Amino acid sequence: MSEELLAHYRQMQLIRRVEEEAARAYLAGKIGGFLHLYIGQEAVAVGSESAIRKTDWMIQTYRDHGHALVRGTSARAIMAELFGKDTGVSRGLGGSMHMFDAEHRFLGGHGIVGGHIALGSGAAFRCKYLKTEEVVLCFFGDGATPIGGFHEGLTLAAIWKLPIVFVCENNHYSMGTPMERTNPTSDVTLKGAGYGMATDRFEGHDVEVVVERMKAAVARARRGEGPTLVEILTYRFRGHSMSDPGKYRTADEVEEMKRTRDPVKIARERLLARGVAEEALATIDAAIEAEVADAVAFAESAPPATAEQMRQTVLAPSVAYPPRFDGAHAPFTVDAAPQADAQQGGR
Amino acid sequence: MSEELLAHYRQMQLIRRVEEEAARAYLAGKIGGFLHLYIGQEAVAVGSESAIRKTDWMIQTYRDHGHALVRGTSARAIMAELFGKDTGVSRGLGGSMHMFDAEHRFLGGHGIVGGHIALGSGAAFRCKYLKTEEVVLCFFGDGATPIGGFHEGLTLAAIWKLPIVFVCENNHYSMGTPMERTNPTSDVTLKGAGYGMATDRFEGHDVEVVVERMKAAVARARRGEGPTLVEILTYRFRGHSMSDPGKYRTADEVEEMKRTRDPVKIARERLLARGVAEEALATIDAAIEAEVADAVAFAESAPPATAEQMRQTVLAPSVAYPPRFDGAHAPFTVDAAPQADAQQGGR
Amino acid sequence: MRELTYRDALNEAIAEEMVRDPNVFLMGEEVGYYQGAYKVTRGLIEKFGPERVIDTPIAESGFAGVGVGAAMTGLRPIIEFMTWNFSFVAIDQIINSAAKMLQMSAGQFKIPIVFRGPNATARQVGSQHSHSVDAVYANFPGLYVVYPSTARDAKGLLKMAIRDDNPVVFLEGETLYGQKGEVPDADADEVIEFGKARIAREGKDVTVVTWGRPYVGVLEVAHELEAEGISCEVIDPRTLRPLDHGTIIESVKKTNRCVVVHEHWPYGGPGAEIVDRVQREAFDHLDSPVLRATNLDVPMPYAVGLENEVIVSKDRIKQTILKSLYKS
Amino acid sequence: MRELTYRDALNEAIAEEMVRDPNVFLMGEEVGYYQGAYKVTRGLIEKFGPERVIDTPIAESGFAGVGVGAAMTGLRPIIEFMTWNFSFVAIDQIINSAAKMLQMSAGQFKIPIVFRGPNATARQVGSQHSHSVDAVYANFPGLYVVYPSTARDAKGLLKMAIRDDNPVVFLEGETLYGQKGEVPDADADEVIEFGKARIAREGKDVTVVTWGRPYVGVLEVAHELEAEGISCEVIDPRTLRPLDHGTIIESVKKTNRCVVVHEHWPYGGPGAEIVDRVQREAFDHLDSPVLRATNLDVPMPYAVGLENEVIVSKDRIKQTILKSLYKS
Ligand SMILES: Cc1ncc(C[n+]2csc(CCOP(=O)(O)OP(=O)(O)O)c2C)c(N)n1
Ligand SMILES: Cc1ncc(C[n+]2csc(CCOP(=O)(O)OP(=O)(O)O)c2C)c(N)n1
Ligand SMILES: [Mg+2]
Ligand SMILES: [Mg+2]
Repeated sequence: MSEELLAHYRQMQLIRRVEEEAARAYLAGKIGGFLHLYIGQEAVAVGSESAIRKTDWMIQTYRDHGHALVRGTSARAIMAELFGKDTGVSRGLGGSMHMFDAEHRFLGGHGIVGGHIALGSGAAFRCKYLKTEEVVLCFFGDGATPIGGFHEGLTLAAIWKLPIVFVCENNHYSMGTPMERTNPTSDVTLKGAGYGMATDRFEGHDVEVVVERMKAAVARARRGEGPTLVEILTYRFRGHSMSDPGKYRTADEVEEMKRTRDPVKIARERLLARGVAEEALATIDAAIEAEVADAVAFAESAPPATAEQMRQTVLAPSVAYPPRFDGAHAPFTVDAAPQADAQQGGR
Repeated sequence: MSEELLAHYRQMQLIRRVEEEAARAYLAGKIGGFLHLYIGQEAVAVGSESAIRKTDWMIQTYRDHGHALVRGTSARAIMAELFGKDTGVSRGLGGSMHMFDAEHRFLGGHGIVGGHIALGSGAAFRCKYLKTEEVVLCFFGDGATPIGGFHEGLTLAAIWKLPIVFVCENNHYSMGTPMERTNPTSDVTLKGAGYGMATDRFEGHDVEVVVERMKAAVARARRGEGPTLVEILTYRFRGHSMSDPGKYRTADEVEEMKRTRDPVKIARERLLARGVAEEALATIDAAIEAEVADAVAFAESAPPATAEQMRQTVLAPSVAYPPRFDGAHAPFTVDAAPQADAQQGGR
Repeated sequence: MRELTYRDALNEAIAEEMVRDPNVFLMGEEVGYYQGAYKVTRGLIEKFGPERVIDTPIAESGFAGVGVGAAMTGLRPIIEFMTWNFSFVAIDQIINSAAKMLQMSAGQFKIPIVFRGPNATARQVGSQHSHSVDAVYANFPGLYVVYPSTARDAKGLLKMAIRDDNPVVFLEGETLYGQKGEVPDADADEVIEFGKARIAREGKDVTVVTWGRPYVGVLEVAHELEAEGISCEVIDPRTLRPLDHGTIIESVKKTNRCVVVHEHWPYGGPGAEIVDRVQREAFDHLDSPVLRATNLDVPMPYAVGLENEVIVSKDRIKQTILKSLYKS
Repeated sequence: MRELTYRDALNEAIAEEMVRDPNVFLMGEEVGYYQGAYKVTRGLIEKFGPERVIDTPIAESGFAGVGVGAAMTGLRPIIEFMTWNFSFVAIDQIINSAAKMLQMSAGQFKIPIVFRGPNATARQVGSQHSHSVDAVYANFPGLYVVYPSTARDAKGLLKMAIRDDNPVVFLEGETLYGQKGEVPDADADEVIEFGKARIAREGKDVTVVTWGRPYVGVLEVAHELEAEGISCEVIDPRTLRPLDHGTIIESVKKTNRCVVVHEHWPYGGPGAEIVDRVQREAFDHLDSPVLRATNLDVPMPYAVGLENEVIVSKDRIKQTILKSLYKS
């Protein structure tokens, strides 16, 4: 029991430290664009991963560093991605919002709110079509529930009884707007009845709770009984992204949440209570520090993302008509000339 | 009581006869495109109209002849529209799917499933914004409930407590697909809980039932208590549109529905049972025949839709830069030359 | 060779590819039990069963997204839009999910998916149902945009689309479904490569580039003009992205004149793009400006008389060709 | 005249029009209490209250549709998309509801609505968040498409958009928000008509047409080229639909050369449309083909170095101008 919790503690702490360093690098101008931190919500990703198999699938929004890490992406590959490097998990083409890791069955990293929900259903459709036993976990925020993509993604999964768990990480805010101004009810799972879908709803600061409750939903999906809509109450300790001044909530509120609902702290205290030695935790923390420092150093010194990779991924090569990149329309090469391998009529 | 039912009978019969003649004209090649008949569902539109005021608003899908008629559009204007004539309610520009009647507060006639639902919420937003006492009735089919537009339209109306009644005319089929294959539950009103919305659900073949139940929902909206989701079970006796061979349901099923759930027949029999004389009904029927015959004759002889009207309604004239119509790009006139009235900087 | 309708050619392409590869499946509204709103998918549910021919609710964004998710994880979906008009509620999935995925993921997730359905005016179905979407989709890198004009191309290009590893926007002319044309036998397994224009008719006085329904009208006009001593070279690009301007430009270098004809509003799109490339690459060869014959720039009206005025007509095509020859 | 940022100029336009007409209201994500994701709407909720400055859930299609319904019934909504990237989930409401309504209803229902928000690359926000949507929307009749490049135009055109009775797609350059420029005093109430291009700089050797962020770069390049003895006439169309090609063509008749510069993929769109019209109307005046400098034809990558390669650069602008002058 402590063994598992130790592992979870390790993962949560790793997510947190990777992101703290990412924030620092962002402020130093080494990371650009948007950076949405997961700090405060770590128990959700860690507990959920623990409830599934490596052969299962995960898909997430732009707040995706934690999910990539629990799936198995290295801290190096994540940090290098944030730095826009060729050794990043998306080779510097995706950035913070678009971490993808096929090897670890992590389906990304998506930027359009609600847009990836049907993609999750599609991955689950494939699991059913191929009669695998795999399931899909599809995560999204409380802010995504009003959008059509949520409704359609859930409706199709429900009709077709797809093996998927929809996890609403309700951190109470979508950017600066509290849940009560953007949702007709404060309880997302009330929507379950309309989809004829099983539901569950619980606080997700305690990673052990997340594991147990998620296991039930995953088992339901694996048994072929269709999707579950799970609402996990959580909280983000940082702003929506690095540019958010956070004026929509009080410092007191945030402090109170940090004091009472910090998943890393909760896990740490429980481990100590269960008799794990301070030193054991210190050893873990030190290892994480080393791992994070290594990731930053790796990212700093890695080669930048390449134009070649960029060009090669506009279209998949199997049918390789080199696309046009001549923004200046000069020099102008005829783009329709097929390459040799395309002569065979496409694979 | 009989008085009101007589009026309803008259309206239902008028809708039916107008559409029967339209179907005939369609087969004779005088009407083109899509023609979606409302035959079998007449009690819904007639009963709903009876539950609101003339100053209230209505918006509907492409299956819109009945709704336009109950709002006050003349049979002539509808038939002329179907014939593509300048005297049609949309001057021949809209056609069957796009009947619009501003004078009678009929907001159309829309072709994209789910697309008009948020428009209905928008009209209700306006009623609230201007602090009028008006309400909006927004109709759609059972096939529309899975689409995002439904979800977003209802969500916004619920959050803002808008004065609107959402009426799902559940005729059990969307084109050739029965409800159970396109909806996760057979009861649409189960979705109400997820929107924190009042609901009602009933069979709508008896126009008197429709009136009573709709009045309750309308009163709720008018009192400022927000929207209601009403599901009315009904049935269309004809195909989805004129080109539908209707193989997805048995002739027996349709015959049985016609026998037991024909709103015109039900009203007629009730009137007779209440002591209304056969002759009184015959007189009404004859008047309707005359009205319909007149409408067809009017439509036949009316002048065709005009290119001038078409051009003038690409953009509203207040800021009248004549748009380009030069499909052949010749003769080529500079389209940016503002007309005199635009010189004032826009009204 | 046999004669087949454009519709049946498409049907054959889907059936053959579904036999060839069990990961190919078909999804859309009324594609199964109803046999397809336009009967392109007739008989397929009987052949392949409801696991592979899947009727959906009206939720274009949802099932387009399901297709993308299935494609990410190894299947090869064919997503039918009942008409392309309804793709506007799903366009975000096509543009932001399908077209971007390969790039965002640095090549890790290919999206072998075909979005297909009838495009352009069906006749008298009004302004919301009469779109030609080629100008919209051709704008986006990461997609192929294919628009066959003949039965043979319909079949060969659709087979290519299904085999290709990239998202393909496959536009079928709604008023072309009933057109007949020669199509090679099934065992010929003809697959037509993307990015190769077809010279539909050789000529020497003017190059006319066209696709979709107007292709039929252009060939008729070319025939009529022949009697008047004017020889038109007619080129069908077949794929609008990528655009085989090379073939067009070679032709213009010979004819020295060019007219582009499309059933679409005039502003921008592949029509203007072709003009751009021709004037740039064949500048010194042009004896007159490149002209276009298009639909009028108005939402489509319902009335048949007005619709006939709006849609690019044979007369408009002819006048534009004559103008390019300074003969009108 | 005062100096204002483009952002504040937009803010003033909204505030002034909301004072002027109580039927004008503003709706969008984070426009109220949060003061706008890009702070364009700063202070407005304090001035006009939450009844007129309305925060919405993330439901672009829903609130765009609410706007259209409100406009049908007499209000004058300003709908903010947090960025235009998110308009793809709402595009059906813009195209099929807003742009078609007047025509479908034969003029009975006007749609006085402004859809506005930041457009084009924000820098390093990746492929799903870096769209320039001008090519998509300019394609559709029934819309105005407006794209101011300066603070003054931003204010005057937005006031026009709010007063106009038609749906307006109002594109704001995301990287222009901080640009300063002279703006007339509030009591001048300057309203800039649609469909009038502005000659930003007079010149005689080549006409450069540009809008949005590249406008800044083009003026810098023009300045640099002046030192090399090359005189550029720079024209900003300001509205892309309708397009004031008359002003452009007059200029080309004088300079005999034309380059179009836009921060957008090369295929189609207003860029190609301008080329089409120029080569058609000024054919006999052109000494070289009309050229374009654009973004590269790839989804936008995240890494800053690659992004700089993709976005149309000053160097690319300069080289293209020189090429048009046969000087490279
Ligand atoms: C369709 C769409 N609209 C708007 C945005 C801008 N946006 C990005 S994140 C966000 C808030 C999302 O909140 P929530 O779903 O609760 O997730 P959280 O950020 O709290 O994890 C918004 C409005 C977007 N990305 N996509
Ligand atoms: C977004 C969209 N997708 C598809 C269609 C084609 N279509 C028109 S009506 C219809 C069926 C609608 O069924 P339902 O909502 O039950 O209404 P009913 O026809 O039964 O009145 C379909 C699929 C459409 N108009 N819009
Ligand atoms: Mg949230
Ligand atoms: Mg129905």
